[in-house]
Amino acid sequence: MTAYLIKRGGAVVPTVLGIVTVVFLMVRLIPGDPAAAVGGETLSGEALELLRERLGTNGPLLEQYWNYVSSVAQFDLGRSLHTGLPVTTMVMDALPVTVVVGLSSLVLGMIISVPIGAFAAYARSRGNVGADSALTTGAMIIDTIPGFWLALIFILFFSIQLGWFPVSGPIDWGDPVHVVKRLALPVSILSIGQVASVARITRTAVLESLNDDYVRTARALGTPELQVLFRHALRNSALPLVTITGLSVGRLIGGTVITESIFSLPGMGTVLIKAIAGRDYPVIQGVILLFALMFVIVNVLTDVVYTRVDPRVRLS
Amino acid sequence: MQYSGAQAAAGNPAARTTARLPFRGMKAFVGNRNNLLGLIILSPIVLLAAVAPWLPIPDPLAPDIRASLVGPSLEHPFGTDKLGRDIFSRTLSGLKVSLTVGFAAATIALTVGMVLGTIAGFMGKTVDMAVSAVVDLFLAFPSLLLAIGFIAVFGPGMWQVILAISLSDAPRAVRLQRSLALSLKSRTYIDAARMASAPTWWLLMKHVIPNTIAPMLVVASIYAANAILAEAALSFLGLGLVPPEPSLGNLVSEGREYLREAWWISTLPGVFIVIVSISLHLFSDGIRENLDPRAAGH
Amino acid sequence: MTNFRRMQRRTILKGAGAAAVAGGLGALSVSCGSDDDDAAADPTATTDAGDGAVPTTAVSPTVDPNAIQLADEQKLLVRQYNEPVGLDPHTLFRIEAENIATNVYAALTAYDPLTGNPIPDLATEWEISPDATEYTFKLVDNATWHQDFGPFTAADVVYSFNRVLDSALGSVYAPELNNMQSVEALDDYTVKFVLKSPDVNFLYQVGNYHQGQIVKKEAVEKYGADYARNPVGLGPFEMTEWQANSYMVLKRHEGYHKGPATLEEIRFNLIQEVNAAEAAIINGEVDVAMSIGTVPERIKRLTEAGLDLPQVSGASNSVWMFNPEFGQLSDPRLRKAIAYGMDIKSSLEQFNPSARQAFSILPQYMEMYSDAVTKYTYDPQKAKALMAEAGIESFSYKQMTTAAQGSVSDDILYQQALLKDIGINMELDIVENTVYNSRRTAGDFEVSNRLYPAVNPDTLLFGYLHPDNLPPKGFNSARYNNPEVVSTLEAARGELDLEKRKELYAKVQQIVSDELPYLPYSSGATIWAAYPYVKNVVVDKLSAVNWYPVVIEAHS
Amino acid sequence: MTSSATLARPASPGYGVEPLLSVRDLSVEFETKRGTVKAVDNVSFDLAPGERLAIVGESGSGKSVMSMSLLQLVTYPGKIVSGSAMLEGQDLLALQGRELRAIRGSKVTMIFQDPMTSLNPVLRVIDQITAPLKRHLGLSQHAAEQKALEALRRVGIPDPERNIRAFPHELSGGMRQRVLIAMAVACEPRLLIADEPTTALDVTIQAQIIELLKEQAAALNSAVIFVTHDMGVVARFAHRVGVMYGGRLVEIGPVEEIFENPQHPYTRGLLASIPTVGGEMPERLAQIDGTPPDLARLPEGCSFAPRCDLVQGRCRQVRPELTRRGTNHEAACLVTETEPGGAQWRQPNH
Repeated sequence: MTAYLIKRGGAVVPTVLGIVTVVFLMVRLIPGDPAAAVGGETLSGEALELLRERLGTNGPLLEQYWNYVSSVAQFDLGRSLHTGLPVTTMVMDALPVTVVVGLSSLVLGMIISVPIGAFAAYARSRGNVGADSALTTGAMIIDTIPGFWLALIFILFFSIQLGWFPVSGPIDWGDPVHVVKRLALPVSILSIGQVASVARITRTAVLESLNDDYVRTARALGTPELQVLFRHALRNSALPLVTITGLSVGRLIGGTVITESIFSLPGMGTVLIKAIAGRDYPVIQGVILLFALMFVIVNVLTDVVYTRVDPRVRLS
Repeated sequence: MQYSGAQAAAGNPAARTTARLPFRGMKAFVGNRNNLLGLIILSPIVLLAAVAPWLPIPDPLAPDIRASLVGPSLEHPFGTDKLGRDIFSRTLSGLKVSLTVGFAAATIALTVGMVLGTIAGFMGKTVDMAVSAVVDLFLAFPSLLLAIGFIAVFGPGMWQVILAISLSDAPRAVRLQRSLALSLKSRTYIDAARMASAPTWWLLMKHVIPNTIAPMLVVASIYAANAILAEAALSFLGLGLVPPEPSLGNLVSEGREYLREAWWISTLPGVFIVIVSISLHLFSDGIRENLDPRAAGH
Repeated sequence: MTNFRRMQRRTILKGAGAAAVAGGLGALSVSCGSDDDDAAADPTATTDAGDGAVPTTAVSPTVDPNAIQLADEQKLLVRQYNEPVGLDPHTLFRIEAENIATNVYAALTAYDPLTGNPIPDLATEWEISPDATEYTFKLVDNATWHQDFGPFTAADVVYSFNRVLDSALGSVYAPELNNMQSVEALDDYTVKFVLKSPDVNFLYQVGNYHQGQIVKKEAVEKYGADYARNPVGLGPFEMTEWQANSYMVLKRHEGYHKGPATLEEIRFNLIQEVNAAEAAIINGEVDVAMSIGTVPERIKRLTEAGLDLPQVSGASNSVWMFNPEFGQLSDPRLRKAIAYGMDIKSSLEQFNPSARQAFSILPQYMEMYSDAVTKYTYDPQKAKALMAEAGIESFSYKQMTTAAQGSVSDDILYQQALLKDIGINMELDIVENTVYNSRRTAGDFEVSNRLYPAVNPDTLLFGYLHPDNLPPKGFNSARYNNPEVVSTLEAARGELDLEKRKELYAKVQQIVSDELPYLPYSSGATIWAAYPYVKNVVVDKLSAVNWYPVVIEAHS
Repeated sequence: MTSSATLARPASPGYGVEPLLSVRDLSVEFETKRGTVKAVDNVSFDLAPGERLAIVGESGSGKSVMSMSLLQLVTYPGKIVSGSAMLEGQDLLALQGRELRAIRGSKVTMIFQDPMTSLNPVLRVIDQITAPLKRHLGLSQHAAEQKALEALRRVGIPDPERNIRAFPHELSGGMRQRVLIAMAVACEPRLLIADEPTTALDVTIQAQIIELLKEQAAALNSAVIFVTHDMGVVARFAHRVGVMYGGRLVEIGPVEEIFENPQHPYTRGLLASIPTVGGEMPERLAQIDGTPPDLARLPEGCSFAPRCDLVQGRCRQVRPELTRRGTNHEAACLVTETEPGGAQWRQPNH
């Protein structure tokens, strides 16, 4: 296992380097002089030079690149142009919120959508096309409702009308009840966003598994249908599910950006949107870099989990 | 179903092989309920959006502060916003923008995918490796993030949004087209044609493109649906289209201030987002089912 | 106003002193002063500064904390609408930062929240030379710095003012002090300013705002680059915690020279989006919401939810700034065409009923305000005629504006549509607050707008119109440079006779309204929302709240 | 008839005994896009305790569907439309829910065609084999494990303590089929249904598995329904054989009777296609001309008529029913019914 992890980790190095390169190039792609774009066309002289230095766009390109890569390697992402805070501090402060919200919605999304997909497949395998269509169409409609609109409705109803959930304020990690209440709505919105894709994949995979011979064997041995569905068919659908989970994380990262800003959550999405609006490029670069690295890590984890859920996949 | 009569009847191996061949020409697009339903819903919407400027409806940008926040009525079927602008004409106008964004982004992704994917699949080693490396690199970024990053560099606006969205879809399209091209490459009829010393372009035009267009369209219509949602999300974040140009996303976003007094401002355009994406999904599902009957559940 | 008349009599103003204010009546403390009655005794006279029709939503009346039952826990949760970039008073920008800074820092004078007039603070009394070129201040002897930085002395004042003028700091507020020749400490508790030319408004310059706020040398040096996030002041509250993008905590300063505040702690939660802020306060997640906008529907909803709406009306005017460096806008006829092409009055009635159209750079409440100016009201024919005169049928320009998460204000969109009708194509150049601010400072825009909260007429007129204040150093973003205006302004600043001074200011306002480098747009309200149990929330002329007198009444 | 086939023929438990299983008028239909397919059409037969019945027929003859329908394992779009299957007073086809599951895997068990896919790949052998034991016999995990080990040992799994912890993919095909048999017999069923359990295995293993099944069934006195298309296996294993064609049972009788005196032209064709030296059976019986019938478009009259060399005019109009041809021997053929003396067309074979 350790050897595998080292090997799989090694394969990530070029990807990570590629990501760092793309993020480095971002600022250089800004039409015209990036420093002028940030500081205004009329900025000149010393101030402009200072800004170039803070953006890292002074000196020859290769030297800029080398400086960038070596600082990233030392976890130095520069300082915010606005607050002067180290970008590393800013993203690390915001990271826990994003990770907790992301992971919880991933889990909740699975809890909601896997059974939907499994039951839809089961209904279909039993010839109950109506129930299958109802479930899949329902999931599809939910999928196409813009999440931010739903978020507004949720706030209106659950927070303002019923007063159940707070929509603002920092997260007090020491108080679990508060954390749950504070995160309930954003997490729900994000999980709803995954329902359709996960349910659809689950449905296809389970439908296929339900046709497999071992399902018949299980039935022939008197296995109750719920067990047939969940213990046998669903477990064998784990591979596509793990894949979709990996992909869901990509979607989730996009979703957190919007959701965090609606619910005033101090996560990485909020940091990113503020930074984009303020053309705070070191921060933009830092957040995008961190998000991309998280995604890479998730993909590696996905591969590792593969070997866990399906004994046929060998570690190699 | 393992024991269905159809399966039993398909016992002969020849029939099985034909079934597995990628679909032939237009067959994939017809004769499927979902497919048809998608088109039936989508066509009038597209038509309506296209002819909107000639319809006898108010100018979507013209304010009329005497008719501020008027609910749906005969005169204003979708009501008006705070400025008294007609939400129905704004929705149609927004539809046009959203559909343009959706289709343009999907077309770009599709074209890039077809071209680079085919090249990577057919040209072999070095080119393939180079293309795949770039594709993998872009796939390492979560898609909306890539779009947001693009906007962060090039600023908001229509073409930026289109390019930003296609930037995140194109790598996926390239990867799919590459694998389709690879599987076709190994197919016998290609070999046969090659032996008859057919030129490469002829191979591509005659066999590769016609045989990959349908599966690519399956994903392209999903891209279009996603692009419409992505545009809405970007606009909501203030990274999308510049007002007063209405896109469906802008409309939903603008209405939130008055959600309680005037639900129609953001809800009705929102319903259109849902309808358009569902019809695109249905269209995509239809083609897919025609390509792979198993996916239909039988 | 009576300020200058008092000075002419060489009045030595006796400050209210710590004892008088210890009760927490900061807002009214000044009325306890010796001869200051006419300034603050009649608060309504100045709140109702507009043309009489400004809505008068109940402002929290000033409450004596001894007369009510106080809540056991004096901790307040406040919605902060944007994160301050930093809290170095000499470089900070924007109301969200100023709101905090005025409570963390103190200055020689403070501004009366209701009139905007300077009142004693760190300076207990002052003496002004007859020609108004020398100001000598007596300082309090019991003020101590936050965080064990020791007692406050005259050396701190000297350091602080020299710091603002230090070009290495690059403070945009340095021009405010460009008439200052020197500052010296006569002893530990006396400080003397010498001015280059007479200035009757200098008391404003040393007030609790930007360049007037006193910083501590040792603290500035200790924190270096991080000072902006570790402010050390003499104000009633000190910053104890600042979580980026999330919240800030102010705790009361036990060593405050007027005695510690009643409020123990103020926690500012960052809620940028105004809809979320509305939800948060209605939901009871915060006690007070800073600046909840002026959308009438929201105001109505908040009122229905039983909230108080402390507000200040007409305290400052928003002006449109035309940048003559961009093509057609150098032609005053086209600037006027824009001005006549917009229906500001109806637009405000519809979208921002708490505001009125403004006709001068100076807000109406100021004594130096003049009504004798060219008034631009909706007249599309005149606009067309002006364009024809300039030989132009239609033209485009870029209006730089901010957007609350993608939505531009209805008001702008309405004017855009009206202008389009007469052939003026307003392209929106939407940017975020921070960018907006920096591009405005840099002068990188065609047309933009500014709302400049200030209580000193000179701050506004010099800031907007004096060539010393050209961007990026100052606020003269229209790059206006009219020698006649400059000499008139400088003469006015030194004019000891009130009536003559008024005339000079009126002349400036008239010239400017005619040449239109800036179009006075609206005079609006800044509206906060607060639960009724939060007493003494008074939004001052700078749109800030002094938290010192605020108390929380016991409530269920 | 080849000697190898006849030599291995086991003795039947005999007649007159109360049947263990009594199937009557069993019909199964599939709804397809092309219409209703009658996969099993009015099948009836009896099975004595301990008796081994082989069901033979081509692919698509309905033999697998028939065997699976006994445990109601035919799933959508297949549906049992009529019939009963009485087993010790219970109608297997009428059972539902808990009752049905109580029968499945205990009284009646089933072994399937492909051992490679019939075990759940993501569960260890132990979990799959102990589950029915715990369920049906109410054993604790430990007791179930002991019993499972015993069953594995009985079916000849080497080192059962180690192999029981294996995942299916870690075992060979033969081993997996042994595991499946162990699972099937662990609860000592009264009836064991084996659906072509050896088809997927290679020849040497096939023989072992057949022997093993026979052994186990004999030891438990379980009756067996053995679905196969391999007449060689039939000869070695079964007491009685039923021949299915086009969803119908066209002939049924003791193995020796059928082999010596087949009464249906189709049976005759099947027997003719047995290689003279025992060996592998091709999947498709190419020796019978024509293709299997389209079950959705069955001809009126005898469904074998289009391929039959004895076909007569009435065969295309009247559907033949099973009629008695000898002791416990029935066949459904209009031609041989009226012309008993099938020996005459056995002639060309010799």
